[in-house]
Amino acid sequence: MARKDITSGNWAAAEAMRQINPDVVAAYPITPSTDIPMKFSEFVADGLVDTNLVTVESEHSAISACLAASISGARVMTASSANGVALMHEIFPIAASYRAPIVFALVNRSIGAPINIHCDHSDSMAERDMGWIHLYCEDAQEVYDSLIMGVRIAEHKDVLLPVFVCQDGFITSHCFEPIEFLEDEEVKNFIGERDPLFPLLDVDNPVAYGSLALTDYYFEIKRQQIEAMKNVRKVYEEVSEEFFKLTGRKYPVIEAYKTEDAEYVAVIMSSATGAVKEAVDKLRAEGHKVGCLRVRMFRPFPWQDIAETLKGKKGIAVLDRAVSIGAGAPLFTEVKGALYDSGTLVPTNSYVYGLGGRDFFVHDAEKAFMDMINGDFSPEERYLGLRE
Amino acid sequence: MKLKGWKDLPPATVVPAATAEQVETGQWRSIRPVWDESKCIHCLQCWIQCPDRSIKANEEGKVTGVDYFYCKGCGVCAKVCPKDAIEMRPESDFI
Amino acid sequence: MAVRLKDFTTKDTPMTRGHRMCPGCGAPTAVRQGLLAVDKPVVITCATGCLEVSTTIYPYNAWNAPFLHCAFENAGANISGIEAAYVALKKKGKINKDIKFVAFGGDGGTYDIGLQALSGAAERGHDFTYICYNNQAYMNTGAQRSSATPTGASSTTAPAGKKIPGKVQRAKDLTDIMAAHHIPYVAQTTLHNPQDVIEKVKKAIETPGPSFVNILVPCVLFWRIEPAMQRDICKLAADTRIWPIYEVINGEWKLSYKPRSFVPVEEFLKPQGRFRHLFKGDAWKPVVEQLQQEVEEKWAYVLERCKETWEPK
Amino acid sequence: MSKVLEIRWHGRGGQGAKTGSALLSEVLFEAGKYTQAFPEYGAERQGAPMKAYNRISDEKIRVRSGVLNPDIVVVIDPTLLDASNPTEGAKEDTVYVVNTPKKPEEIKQKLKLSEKSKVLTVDATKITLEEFGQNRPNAPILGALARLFEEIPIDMFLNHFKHKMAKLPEKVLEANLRAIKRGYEEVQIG
Repeated sequence: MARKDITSGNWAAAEAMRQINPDVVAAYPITPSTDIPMKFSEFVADGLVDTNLVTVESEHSAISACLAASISGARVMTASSANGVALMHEIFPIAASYRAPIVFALVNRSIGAPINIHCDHSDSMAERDMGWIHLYCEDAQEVYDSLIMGVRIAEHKDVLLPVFVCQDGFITSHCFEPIEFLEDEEVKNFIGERDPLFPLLDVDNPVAYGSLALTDYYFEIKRQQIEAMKNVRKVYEEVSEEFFKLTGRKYPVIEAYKTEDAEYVAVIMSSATGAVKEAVDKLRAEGHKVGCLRVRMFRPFPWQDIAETLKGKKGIAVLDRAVSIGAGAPLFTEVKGALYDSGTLVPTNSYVYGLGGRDFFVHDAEKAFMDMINGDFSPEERYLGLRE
Repeated sequence: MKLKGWKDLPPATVVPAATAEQVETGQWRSIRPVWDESKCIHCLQCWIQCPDRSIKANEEGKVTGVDYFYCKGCGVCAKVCPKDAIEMRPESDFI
Repeated sequence: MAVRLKDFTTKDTPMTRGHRMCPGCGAPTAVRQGLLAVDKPVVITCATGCLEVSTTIYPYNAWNAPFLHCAFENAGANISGIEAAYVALKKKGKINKDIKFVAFGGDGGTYDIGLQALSGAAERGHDFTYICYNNQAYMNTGAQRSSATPTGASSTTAPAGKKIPGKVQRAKDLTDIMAAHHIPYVAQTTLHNPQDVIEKVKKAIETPGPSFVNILVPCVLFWRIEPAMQRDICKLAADTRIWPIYEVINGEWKLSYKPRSFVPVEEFLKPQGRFRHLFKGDAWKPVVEQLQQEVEEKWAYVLERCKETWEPK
Repeated sequence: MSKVLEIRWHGRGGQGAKTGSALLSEVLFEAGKYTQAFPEYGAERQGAPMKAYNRISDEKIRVRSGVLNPDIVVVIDPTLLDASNPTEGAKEDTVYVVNTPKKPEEIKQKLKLSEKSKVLTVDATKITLEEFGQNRPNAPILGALARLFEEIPIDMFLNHFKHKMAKLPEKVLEANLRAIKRGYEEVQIG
């Protein structure tokens, strides 16, 4: 029986963690993800979980302890944001390379300077090539659901990779809204037990992790890791289908909203999607054929699905909550790359919005659509919600 | 040795235990410790101080010789020997 | 009870032969002596450094125990994570063995970049032993100074020049810092006497909770000594008291070694190429005097803590 | 587009605007609505002006931006009538709920509101000082707000508060419940 309640994105993440009951959580507080370890600490204090909570002295140690616990054979989770994520950077590719499944609740926040506590995707986008799976959530329900699915995906024998479950700082993390929770037993059955591949704690079959591999082997080891990421898609489909059967909630890797007959499509991720959908409905009521494409899975990047959905459109606007200063914004360049494979030249506009938590309104989304409808395309990056 | 392709490597960078025992570090040696059994009092100082575990000893706690497959020829064993039972001699003497 | 070497001649130890450390290096000797008398299975992690690099050249592995290397500054955090997983999995009945946890780090990975993670792990009280193999400089990258480098030593980032006599700062006293964490066991030793290393590390590993052992080991390249001098130079470190040998058990300090006679610090410095410039002419005489003064200060401090007196012959 | 009721709260850090907006959203959720409650965060600490928001709808709410054109404005501290800008972006028929000893007409005049606007005033500070000796105006404000959702009985508000704040000492909880009730009863509508 589903249980409905009002909760925030952060508390939803903490509740998922309570039900997942990981063996080890090593975490360090940073706004806006702090609620997650805080709430989880209450569960530990009240004896509601069996977890060994390691309250480390830095994010660098948090991810290091998570990696070590994960390859030891434990089920491991953590949370962080912004500078915390940046401090962990060194360890992210190592965790992926050691094939350490870690389920990471990442609460997106801008990276300074200037220092700012609000949302943009500059923290997680800086980690996009570190070998982790990236899922971007629109609301608290999706955060909760993705963390539970994340355990299964990350720990699958064909994958064994860490996963970021991203949500927008404050916008999603601190907004209280209705959520449907699974029963504890349902979560327990869905995720099952972890069956580690080469647990470090197996002292009878010792192995070494983290050798020095130079010109002779490094390339081959990386190629293996690439293969693991290629396997994610198949596993994701299986797990999300099973989750759909359990909950009735479906999470395709991309969410196409009224794109089928659309002439113009806006591509976006995370919490701002709702405003784009509102704009779609409003403009459709005025007779414009527009649609919205939300990218939920950013790594592995579902370029084929995107190319297929955007094929034959008259124009595409890609909205990024991050910049790649000196080059195209991250989502934009990926989508543009995918479009090349759709076989038609579709004019594209790149919009950057919402840096440092700058609010994104329905009228901002409308602006992006109206530019396309008016035939206003150019290669230059554009900005929504910015004062000139 | 033929290097393996990516499909033939164990995942996650792991390497099974003790594979380094195949590595003949004795090839690094330019001087060689030569053990004189008649002088040895089996105090095991050479055995315990060898950085490369190259002094052989048996279950009775007696030194039985030098393992030249691993010995890098550092000379620590000769230096710590209280009875001068180990002599360092150039490898060229043995070619 | 003193250990008898002959009891261990056929015992396997977690570090195998075939590693690629330099001939005469003190680090593998420290590892081997330290782990020799440990009976329980150990899981090992190691900070980036010579020991890690030279024992795990892919696809070779010179460890016969589970081994993890992750990065330079996080051995303390890694051992925390492994121990935390062990505690959790044991509670759930997924592991039934008694396992011990050991982290190794050089002075760079311990005194400097890894100090925070080590301090955090000690404060949190995980059950682990951290062993610093301290050769007093960053040797994996080629003899750069560390905070463990002694005054007057010439290193590649604090070289002895016409105006500056090598490192001008005093070495950090990490053993004292670790003792200030009020953990159950802290010790300092060197390769002057294998029994001492064997017993201290065994004690550290068998003590529940965090423990720390700081072992001064020679690096033939940086110290610029003959490889065969490994034991002799360590003996001089102990005899000149530049490296006092002691342990702190549950806050109680115990002196492990009292030199019989006064040996001036020069005796430790002179055989080493890294201090050679101090003895060319009289220009750097004050540096040697300063070092001697540092030795006396530290020695007096250790004697006081250990409630000991010293009357050299 | 679905019809979404939007609320903006003006409070000071520590006065309970965030909790108030969360409690309101929870009660409305229990009554079958879709809701959002979210505060606006700055670096300020206790006492600094802050805002919180609600959205309420019969359908799933998609938009997550701040509220620009509120249907209801809640002013939790009378000093914020001057210190913040409660009429910003408000519509002609926006409803104001203000903690003040003044009458609705006086507030209308002060804020230069149109004829179509509606103002509810309640002396929430006085009520909470009397009931539990602290200036914690959000309980009576919640009571006053209940007047705007007459389809939901005030008992639902009281029961929810009781359930949610079960950890409070019995005396404090009772005082709060009286404060909510008094807010509901003593509110002046104009």
